[in-house]
Amino acid sequence: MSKISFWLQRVAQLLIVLLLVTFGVSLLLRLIPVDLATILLPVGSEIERDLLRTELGFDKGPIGYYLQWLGDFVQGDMGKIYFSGGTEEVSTHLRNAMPRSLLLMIYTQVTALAIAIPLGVLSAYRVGRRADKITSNILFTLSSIPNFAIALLLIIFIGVKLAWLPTLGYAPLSDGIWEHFQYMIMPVISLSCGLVSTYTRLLRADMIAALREDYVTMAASKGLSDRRILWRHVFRPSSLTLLTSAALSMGALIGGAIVIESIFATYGVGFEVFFAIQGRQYVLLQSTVAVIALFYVFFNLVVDLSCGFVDPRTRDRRVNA
Amino acid sequence: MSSLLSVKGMNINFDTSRGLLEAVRNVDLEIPAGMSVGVVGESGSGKTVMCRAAMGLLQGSNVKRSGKVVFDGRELTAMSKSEVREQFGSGMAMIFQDPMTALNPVRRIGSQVSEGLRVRLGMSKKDALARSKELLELVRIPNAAAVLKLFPFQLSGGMRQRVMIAIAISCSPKLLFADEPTTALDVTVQAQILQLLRELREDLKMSMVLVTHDLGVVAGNTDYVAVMYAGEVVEFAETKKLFADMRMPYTEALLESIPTIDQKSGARLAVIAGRLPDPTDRGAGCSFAPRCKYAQDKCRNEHPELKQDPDGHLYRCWFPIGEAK
Amino acid sequence: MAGSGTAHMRNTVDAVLTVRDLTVEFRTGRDKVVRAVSGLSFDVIKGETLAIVGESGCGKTTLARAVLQLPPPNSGEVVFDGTDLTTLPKENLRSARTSMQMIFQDPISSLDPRMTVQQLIDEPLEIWGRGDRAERAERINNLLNNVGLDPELVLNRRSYEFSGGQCQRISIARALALDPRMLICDEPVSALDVSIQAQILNLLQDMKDRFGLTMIFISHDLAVVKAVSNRVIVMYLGKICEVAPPETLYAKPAHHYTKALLDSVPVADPTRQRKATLLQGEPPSPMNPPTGCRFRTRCNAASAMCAEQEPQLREVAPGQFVACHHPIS
Amino acid sequence: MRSYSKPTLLAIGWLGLMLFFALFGWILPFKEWNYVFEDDLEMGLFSSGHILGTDSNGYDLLASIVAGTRMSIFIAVAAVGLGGLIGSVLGIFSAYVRGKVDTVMVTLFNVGLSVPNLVLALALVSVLATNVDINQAVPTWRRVMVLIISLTIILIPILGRIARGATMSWAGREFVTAARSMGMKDIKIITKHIVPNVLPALIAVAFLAVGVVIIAEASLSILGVGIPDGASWGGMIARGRNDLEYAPHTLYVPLFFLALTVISTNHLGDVVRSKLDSREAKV
Repeated sequence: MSKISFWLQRVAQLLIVLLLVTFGVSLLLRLIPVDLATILLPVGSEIERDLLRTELGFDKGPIGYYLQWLGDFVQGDMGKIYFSGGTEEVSTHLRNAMPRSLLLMIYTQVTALAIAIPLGVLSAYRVGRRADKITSNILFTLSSIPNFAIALLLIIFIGVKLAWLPTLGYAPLSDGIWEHFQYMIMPVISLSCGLVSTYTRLLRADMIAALREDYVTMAASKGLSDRRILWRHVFRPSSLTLLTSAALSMGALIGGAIVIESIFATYGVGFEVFFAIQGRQYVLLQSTVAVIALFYVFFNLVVDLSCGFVDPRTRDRRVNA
Repeated sequence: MSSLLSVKGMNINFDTSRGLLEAVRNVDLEIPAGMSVGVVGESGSGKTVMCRAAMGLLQGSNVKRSGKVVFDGRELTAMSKSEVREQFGSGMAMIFQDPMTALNPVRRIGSQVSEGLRVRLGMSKKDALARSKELLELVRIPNAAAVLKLFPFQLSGGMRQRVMIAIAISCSPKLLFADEPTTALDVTVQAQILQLLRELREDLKMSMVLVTHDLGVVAGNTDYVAVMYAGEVVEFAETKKLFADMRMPYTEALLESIPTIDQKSGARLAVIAGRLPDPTDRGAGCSFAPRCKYAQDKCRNEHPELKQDPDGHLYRCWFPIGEAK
Repeated sequence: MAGSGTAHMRNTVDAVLTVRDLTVEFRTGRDKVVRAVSGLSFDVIKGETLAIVGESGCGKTTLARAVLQLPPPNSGEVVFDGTDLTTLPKENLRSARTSMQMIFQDPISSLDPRMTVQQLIDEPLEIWGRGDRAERAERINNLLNNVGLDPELVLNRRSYEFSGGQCQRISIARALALDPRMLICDEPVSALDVSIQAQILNLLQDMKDRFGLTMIFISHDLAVVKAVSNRVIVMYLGKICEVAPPETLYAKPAHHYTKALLDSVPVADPTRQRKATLLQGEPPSPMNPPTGCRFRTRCNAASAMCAEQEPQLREVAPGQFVACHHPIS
Repeated sequence: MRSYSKPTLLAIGWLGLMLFFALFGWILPFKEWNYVFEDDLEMGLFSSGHILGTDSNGYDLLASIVAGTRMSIFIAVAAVGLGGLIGSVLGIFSAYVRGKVDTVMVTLFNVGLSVPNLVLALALVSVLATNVDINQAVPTWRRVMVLIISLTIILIPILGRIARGATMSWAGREFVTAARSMGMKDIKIITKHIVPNVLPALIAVAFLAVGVVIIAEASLSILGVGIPDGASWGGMIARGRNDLEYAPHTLYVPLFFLALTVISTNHLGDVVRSKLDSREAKV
């Protein structure tokens, strides 16, 4: 099988997963034991509600409803949010929320990796020594503290007591770098603490295992320096797990972001989910979950691809498998 | 004859959860320049640890070592880590048992072969790659230019072992440690690799330490043999002399117990009773005494010292074979 | 070589196991099929030890497992004691398997690490309800004594507390528990130390004599094979090259591959180093085997005919069968 | 029997205390967790009569913690137990059977895993905990049930995948082939050889999962869809958030209990895992 057809197959698999996810959410909404139109238009007339039922396809049964939603979704129509005074487009909401969340994720991942990589390499190199033991213990504790706890503590100390940073809100990059980052620092710290410890622990374990391999002894017998061996021969194969784990932790990160965005009032995608549930905006909920799943699945695909670049073995194994 | 490498009083112990593991015990070994020396032993005999320690490649915080290693007139054990490193490549090099695990799985063959050339000889990337291609041709890899661009997993076991040999000889070492270089290979490929090593040794005037568990491999490929058991060198002699006139009961028993293609089919094999000694509990007497058919009380209670025949044949036994005659 | 044919089949009533035209394939991708064993036939006569020898990847282990239907072969028949195992319903197969037991290469992985020796050997007896508790305990003691282990010392210990040789003894005791008629040994000594190998080989020989077993012995080690076998099959890339009694095969190999194998074995005698005619290259991939004779790509005697026609097994000396267009005479 | 290290003993001790709170909290001489001490609003830590102080509603925090422990631990144990059971049965079965069943199962697991945990939990809770009459509040017991079901659904693919992976690696060992060649039935091979070997890995993950569930429950409460006015740690955190400027201890107390519990379960998970690894190394 060629590489291209392998990737096509992989993409097809992901599409199936996506379809099943969105269908599942759609089905879930139909399970609600109440009339959706009544929830969306609590004060409207029965005629208006009937119109809405036809518009959204509530009258078509689960599969018909899903197909209609899907058809609209792929054309970019993500449905509406219903207020007492009128409606707003979900896509407008998400277009506003997406960059906030994306930036938050990117900053978090970058921060986490930037701290975890040197820390992991160092503690693997000095395994069993004091520095390694101390880092391990601190990181272990950190990994067990939920991100909302860190967020709340940061708000109490840095936001309220010291009043160094604003505790609520968001400013886009166009408002100035400092403007932007002063709203981002605390959310990013809250979200990255757990990741730092996950990544460091993984990288450390992987590198310790790699350091025992024959190819490391082989590299040493060529007369290479420790630094060269560490980065060129040990870090690269170990970074594969790191990459995979970065993809896997994306899910936890998105979940964490919902809480953190609501605590810091960042109004990102996570907040939209929160808002959709609080305000019973089920169309918004369905489309937002679909967008999140799409993003998550896409990210996994990218990681899969890059694994192939980092470790040629997986490339071949997958082509063969 | 001058020694290229001499090991004196080497002891290597590992701190383990089960207690102190005595891997290498009081080993003296001379590797004459230009010669090939076989180190034979079963698993746990300390042969691999001894070689890695001699080269200064043994790492880990739980290793305790003592003894002196002199290579090419300079004492390795007195050098700093970076000075020892200077010796690698052009002084000493090593090849390993499993070429799959000894080559970095995620780097191309070209970068792995040329790495030593660039770091140790300071070649440019282009020169180093050109030289790498020559090296691959030297170890008879067909299509060398294409192989440079491959990853280890894309090669067969025999080809990988050839790549490893190419890496080891890239800076023309004086001494090559070959640690079970053919154990992971099929018998027809093993024969090819052994032949390649013989030819390279002749062409490059290289000394070799060949570590193996296979007395057959030793017989055809070495000038001297050191037999190891339970961390000690128990016998050392010229290969021809050793096979003709062995002194250690262990060596004799080992040779007798190995099935050969010349023996009668269906014949009962001679057996060494018992099992390999526990490396954390070496006991007082001769390590082989519990399994030795000649053992007497003295063997069980007193540890034999290394004795030497006038012709240089060394052995560690109270009642060596042939002495009674 | 690496040919087909049935000339070597003895077709006697004494055959305990007859394998005909056995093919095992693995799918390794959408349209990639590895034919690990293709169209192979052989028979094993009561009380003999048939050795199957070949290099890694020649299909010898796959063959052994296919005989036990683990997993079943893609085609062919496996007639054991007059019953074709490939067509047997699952329940009957389960009981048929008990008279055919296997010894594995990795003695440690073949024993469940959570179970004591007592439980390990008791397991087959318990499955088939052989005897009550006391009878089984006695049987376990007997079995352990037979394989040279002291029941009192080993019964309550687990596999990881033992050395490889001892684990192999336990495996043998377990395999013998159900009074099998046939033992299939897959590289039983290649994971063991040199000084332990002979112990296990002798033990297998003793057990065979004592219990009247028929054996299939798989190995890559020609010397080991010579020590234990009555008949040897040399395999290459899923096909048979040569079938002969060991004396004939080792003294006068008729197949070029057999000769190359024998020439490659190192001899523990510095005065008698053979001048080996080395085989070039390595075995090709079983995914895409050469046409005609599968060995021709590495054979010095290969001719145009070898690429076109697959050689059939034929008798070149009494009891010696070879699949080669140009056998060594 | 090997002795345990100090941190391990501390973790066991702490979890023991939490279990005691959960099972026997009712014998302790407290008033109802939501009894209002009208004269004792927002009292600090170690006040007389209220060791952990009170919050702005006048609830005694220690009584709340004890009641909250019952709820949080109940939800965690129930969800992990159910999710673990269903997940491991599915995972072990599909890995052992292989083939089409396995492909379908893996796809289903992937579907479950491709929606981030909390998003899935939010969606499930919000849908399942909706009343026919939207103006009528959903009773607490039903919220708890919904929460447990949602968290169970989340855990199934996570634990299922781990069970599947572990089964794959054990089912390939030769002793399984040996058991088959002795004529052992598949169901017995699974119960006698696979399950006991897979179990330690599952137990290790189950400990971690308890932590995940506790955190998820708290997160949902903070988002207002947990048990907002019920006695759970999450509920306390959600209430304390409103007072964080004036009475931060109302936040510290539940956070402290929650963090220590999660640290303990994670630590025990690690201990089980490393025991497993060292045993694996021996094998």
